[in-house]
Amino acid sequence: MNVVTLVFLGKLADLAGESVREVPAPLDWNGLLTLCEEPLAIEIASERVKLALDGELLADKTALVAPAGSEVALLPPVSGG
Amino acid sequence: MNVVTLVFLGKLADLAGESVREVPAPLDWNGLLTLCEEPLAIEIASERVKLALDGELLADKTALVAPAGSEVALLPPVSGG
Amino acid sequence: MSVTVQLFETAFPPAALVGPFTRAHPGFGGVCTFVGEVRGENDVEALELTHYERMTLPGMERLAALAEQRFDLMGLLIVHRTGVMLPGEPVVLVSACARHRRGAIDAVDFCMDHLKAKSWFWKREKRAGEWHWIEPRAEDHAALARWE
Amino acid sequence: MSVTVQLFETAFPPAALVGPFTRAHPGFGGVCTFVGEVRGENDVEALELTHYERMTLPGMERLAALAEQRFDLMGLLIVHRTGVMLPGEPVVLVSACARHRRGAIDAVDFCMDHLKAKSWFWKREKRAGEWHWIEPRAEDHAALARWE
Repeated sequence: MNVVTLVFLGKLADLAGESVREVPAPLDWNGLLTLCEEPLAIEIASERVKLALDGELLADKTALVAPAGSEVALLPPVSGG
Repeated sequence: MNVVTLVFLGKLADLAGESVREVPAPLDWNGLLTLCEEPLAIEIASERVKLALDGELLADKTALVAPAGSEVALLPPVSGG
Repeated sequence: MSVTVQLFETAFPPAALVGPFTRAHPGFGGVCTFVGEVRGENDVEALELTHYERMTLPGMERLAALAEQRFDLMGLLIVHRTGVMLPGEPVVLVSACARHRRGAIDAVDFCMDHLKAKSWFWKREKRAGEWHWIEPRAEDHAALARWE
Repeated sequence: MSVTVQLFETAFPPAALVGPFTRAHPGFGGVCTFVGEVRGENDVEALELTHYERMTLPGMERLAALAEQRFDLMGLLIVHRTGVMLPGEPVVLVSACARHRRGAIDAVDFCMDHLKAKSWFWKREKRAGEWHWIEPRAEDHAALARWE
């Protein structure tokens, strides 16, 4: 479990070309941006996208510290109902 | 049909002791107050009670002029739903 | 846009009215429905709604026309009971179909406020064998004022 | 006060959920129900709702708890679909039972605004064989701001 699982939601899954991706642990904000292709990284860096670590929304996504075995969700603007 | 029909709604029917009463035609506002017993007349004169002539609400109830064969409804505050 | 306004003198079945109403408006985005029943509280044994037949239904039809003008609706159903009802019996039903939820929810809210405080119904409750007239509440008039 | 929150991956029958829900709350004064369906317009062939399972249901449960705190309710039912749906299929259902109509109507309005703009769902539509993501609308955020 020396990995962090990235979960791409909504249109981020289209940008990423997949819904789930495993990346080396640990992972911080700069590591996340470096790992992602440019269009995806730009989108992730925008104010519109939020991050959750193991199901908990991060108030400050740049403070991300994801240990081995954790799950990071990348959440674009929602549209439900 | 030398009469005007008074229709007492809601608690005015209790005060009047009946739902419908026929009175001599024609009938105007003063005639209406004179015809009704005192507790009823006081209630009818209060701002809370509205009048309708032949199903049309009167903007100014003191302008009532009810001809023979007409129907005057006495409408206390409503509570529906 | 279809409008249906009905007065029932005996118990009416809400689900049996709402089902056909919604099915009559395929393609809608949202349907909002409110059903008011005789509340079981304060030892209420029964509720009676009297009305002035000559004005009640025309008044409800005018209300429906106002709602139709004001909200973007596909269909509107307004149903009201009169007569004596027991706790748990439906008193009123308003259902609105619209392309968007806002129109449907607001139309129901609007119609309920107007049925409560601006339609020709008078309500009394039977408690401990005695009938008591229900006075309109200040909050019902405040609710109505929201739409002016 | 009872709260039920459900996610369905396949079609759900609104009437079959609302019936038992209302019957479980005898003595209520009013029940308000909103059902949202896939709108039949703009040549929409299908709608897909994806979600983040780990957060969706907990988020809906938090929403229900907020509504419970804020409104005087006897019962609250929140149901949401996920997956691919065709026009006419139900997407969302909120039903609230309360002693008074205001609580019931406002709770439904509140929950719908939050489900639209503050729950973990992502929507896309299929038009002419192509999927298009649906961006949140400014009016959805304005609707949400009414409750702050």
